[in-house]
Amino acid sequence: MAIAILIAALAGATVALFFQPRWWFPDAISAHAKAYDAHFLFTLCVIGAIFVFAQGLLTWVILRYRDRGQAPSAHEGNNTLELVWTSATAVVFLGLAFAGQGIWAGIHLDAPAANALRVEVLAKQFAWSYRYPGPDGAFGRVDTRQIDDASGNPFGIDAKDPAGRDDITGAILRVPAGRQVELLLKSRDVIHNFFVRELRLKQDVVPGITIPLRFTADTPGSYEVPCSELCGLGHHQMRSSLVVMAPADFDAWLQEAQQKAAQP
Amino acid sequence: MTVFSTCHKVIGKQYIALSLFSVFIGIFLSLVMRYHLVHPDTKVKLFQLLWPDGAPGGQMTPELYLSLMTMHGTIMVFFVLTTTPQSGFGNYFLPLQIGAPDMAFPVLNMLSFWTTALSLLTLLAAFFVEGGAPLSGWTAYPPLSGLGKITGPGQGLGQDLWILSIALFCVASLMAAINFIVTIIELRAPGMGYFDMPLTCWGWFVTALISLFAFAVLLPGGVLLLLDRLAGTSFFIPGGLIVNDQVQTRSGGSPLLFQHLFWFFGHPEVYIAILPGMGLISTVLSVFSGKRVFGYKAMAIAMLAIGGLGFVVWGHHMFISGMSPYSSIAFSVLTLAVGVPSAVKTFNWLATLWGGRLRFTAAMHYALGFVSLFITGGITGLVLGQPGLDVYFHDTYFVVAHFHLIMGVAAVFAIFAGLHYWFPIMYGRFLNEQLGKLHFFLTFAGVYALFVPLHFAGFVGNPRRYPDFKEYEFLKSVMPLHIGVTHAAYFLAAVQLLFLFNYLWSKRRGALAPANPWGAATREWRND
Amino acid sequence: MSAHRNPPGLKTLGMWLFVLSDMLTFSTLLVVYSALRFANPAWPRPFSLNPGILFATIMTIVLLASSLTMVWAVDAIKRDQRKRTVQWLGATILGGAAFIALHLMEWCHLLTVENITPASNPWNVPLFGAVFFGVTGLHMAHVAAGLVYLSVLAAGVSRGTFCVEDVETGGLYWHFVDVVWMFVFPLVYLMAVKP
Amino acid sequence: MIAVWLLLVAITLAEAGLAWVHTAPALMLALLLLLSLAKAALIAWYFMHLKSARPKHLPAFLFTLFACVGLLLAILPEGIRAWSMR
Repeated sequence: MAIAILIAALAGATVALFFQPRWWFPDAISAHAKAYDAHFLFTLCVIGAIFVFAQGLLTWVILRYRDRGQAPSAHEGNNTLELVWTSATAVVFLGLAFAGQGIWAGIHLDAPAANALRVEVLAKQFAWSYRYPGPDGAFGRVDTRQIDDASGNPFGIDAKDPAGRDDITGAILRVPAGRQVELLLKSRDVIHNFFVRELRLKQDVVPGITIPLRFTADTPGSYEVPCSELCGLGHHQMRSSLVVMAPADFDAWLQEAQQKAAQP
Repeated sequence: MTVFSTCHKVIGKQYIALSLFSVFIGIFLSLVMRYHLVHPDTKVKLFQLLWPDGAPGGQMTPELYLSLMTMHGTIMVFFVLTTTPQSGFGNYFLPLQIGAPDMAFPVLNMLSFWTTALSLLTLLAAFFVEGGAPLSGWTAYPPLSGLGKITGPGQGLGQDLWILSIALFCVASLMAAINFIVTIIELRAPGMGYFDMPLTCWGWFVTALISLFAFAVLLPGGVLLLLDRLAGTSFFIPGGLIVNDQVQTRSGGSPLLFQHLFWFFGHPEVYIAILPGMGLISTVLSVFSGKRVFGYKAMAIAMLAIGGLGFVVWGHHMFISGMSPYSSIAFSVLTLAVGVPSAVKTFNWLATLWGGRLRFTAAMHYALGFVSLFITGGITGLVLGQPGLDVYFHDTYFVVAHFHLIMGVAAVFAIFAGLHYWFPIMYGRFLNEQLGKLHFFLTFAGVYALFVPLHFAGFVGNPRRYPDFKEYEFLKSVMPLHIGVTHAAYFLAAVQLLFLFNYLWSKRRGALAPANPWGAATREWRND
Repeated sequence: MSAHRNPPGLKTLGMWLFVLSDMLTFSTLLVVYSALRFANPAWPRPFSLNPGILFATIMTIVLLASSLTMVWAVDAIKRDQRKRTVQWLGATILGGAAFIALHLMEWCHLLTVENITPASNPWNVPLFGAVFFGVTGLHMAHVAAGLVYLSVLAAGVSRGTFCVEDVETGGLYWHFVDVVWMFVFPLVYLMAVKP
Repeated sequence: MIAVWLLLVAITLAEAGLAWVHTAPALMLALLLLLSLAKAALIAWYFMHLKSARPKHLPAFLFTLFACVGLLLAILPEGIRAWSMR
């Protein structure tokens, strides 16, 4: 029957599309991202098998039992069968749920590394700013009244606080490869979202609270950061960059930036 | 036929007419959006004509795109997917199927329809006020939706009207839910037990129960958001905000609180859209395979289980929201658990077909299409239900593809199946079968062509709710996908005109139907 | 209305369902209140015993009294004493009106004398006023709707068009409004008494 | 009925009395919730006639209501968390 052929063809085409290499994840640049890809592939195999099995069965049933004048069977239930497929799906689905917890716990529940580089991230309509604590390792106090985007103080770093004098701010997130980074995500107005595809990380930035996000990137390069939570009419232009640098390059950049910050 | 009729059949048809009107607006909005996505710089006279402020000189602004998206979502979710399967079919056929003379409260029934109509008018009015329709999406997360005009055009009066419309819809749905529940509990024909009801009635029953409790939470959520906007309160607005360079004086509120309230409603809402369809599909598959529904009791219990579990999984919409990571783990396990009764239903549908004699009427085509789409759309839920995997796909086109397939298109296929199946009762005539099948084949292929590729845009990481993709290097690669998808959308929309023609033509000219043309066993086909 | 006659108990069940759903609505508000109070540990506790708490206690007793008269109205209609029913309904309406009057007096006092508004207050925890006026306002709206409802009932009973079940259903609504206040009074007022 | 009403008034006065003697907030909240539930139960049982006539499936509906409220309470820790994440 035409419908069986159509279902089989569309299901087949759907499966075939998953073998094209063009539209897929970008290369992973962290251990977490690699673990993510591995678990995703595992999940994909499971759901692919279920998909093929279920669509195949549907196609087969349509073909096998099309009207050829046969008398329909009278069976209308089978408790054993119900029990079998209920428990089987429960085992598979809940198994997936538990198997998937590892990658989640890895980014959210593990304690931060002692030498983690802490960077404050400030989102506003429609731009990102980053702040490094400087040589003293402490972020300066902020005062909302001193916020001034035009003069390069989007955070509102309090001029009177000595801890803030050496703070480095910028519009690009630069991090060293191989060292853990802890971002402290803050928003000044509405909800935004910090998303780095290559890290397989995405986190809403919610005004009123500070949300930590940790990662260790291992491949130097420049990666795009698109805002991924609707934040208003400039949402699609709220773009930033993550630049992962070789540790030596990063240190050199940091030194230069610190010198620049130290000058009045 | 009076306008303010209290007859359940008239009200059912009124709901269906309202949905039909809404669905074509919704489709039109989506076409405009799809066009803009692939031709972001093209000026279109029609846009200027329709939205002089949003598209000056025909060049669509980002805020217009976002407001179209908001209205598309709201119209489709509330006035199509919630309205036809439950209120439309339910009002018409529930009393017939359980042998009741009418719904329990006919006047209340009339009131809930007209409140729904008022709600739709209020929503559409948002297009015509200063600043236009709201741009914060159908989820309307504060602070974007809570601070007024300052967060963007459309966030002024437009957003107020949107909230008002949703509040009215809540009231209408609560009235309808009470009516359905009382009718089913009290007005079943003598001797008909709960487990003697057709599965369609189970679908409507569970849906009404969900509505009774889910809308009761959305309503205060909406009211508080409105207070934040109009009375200067700060339930959902934290302190120290600087919006558009202006310091805000509010403090103390929590944006996550709104998300909890919204999704406490929002997730059950998904089941409000799909459960009546599930019941209907069970009936259609059974009738046209010449067999009883396989595992009737398991099917009814699975619906109750889906309804119950539906209330404990709302957090999977908030995996990336900043909610406690421990909550995410709990919500994830519960979310995959809700897949179990859904899978059970699929197996039971297949077992219903097994050993039958399948008659391929148009309604049967849609029902089989529903099962196929339910599998395709549902299976990706196993990815999105895991917080670890969800982080990549959240708010990308992968999610768009997922919910359009399962909640949108599958539910719409159930509506098509229902219309073809019940048309003889509603109008005494058949919807044209050949035209129906043709419409099915084209729609089915079109739906796969439209939504399957969108998953791959998700793989690339393409965020949703972007008016154009020009800003990003990595989005250049998805443009060919989007061009294909947009053409599929044109095709799909054009094909729907076939259905509209079939519907309007068959109402007057269709082949006359005998008393019980499909050989169904349920009460609505009896002539007594 | 259609010609058929529905079995008894339909309206009662319908009203019960409304009551349960509306209880969830109020519960949601109180949960929001609790969550916000957790998030703002410096929550003000401004109500003095006299007049604040004393006034609210009197309001509570007035509302309870109107519930009692409502019970008697239902008793009267059950015994088919229509005139008596209308009288007790009238008393209930009076009680409800008194409650609203007292409540509005209190609101005016808070707004003008104590400077507590939905958006601000002297302790700089604006949510205090938001929660107070939000919760009590929604409750007051229910009382006001109840007054209209009971007036329609009273008119219907005196014309003889409404039967026992209609009055019972109205009673359910009225008592429900009372039940809600039984939670609003302790949580909004007593938990905010001056320490 | 008057007896029930007097009991309700007495409980109300007892609640107000808790404020009078300045009970510790946590204890006071627990006591108030308990007393309020008692008052609600009294009103439902006697005034709303649950004692004599029970609508169909009321226990199931009540259970659903309490379950929903219980679920909503799961939001509360979020309030505490929001405070600590400033």
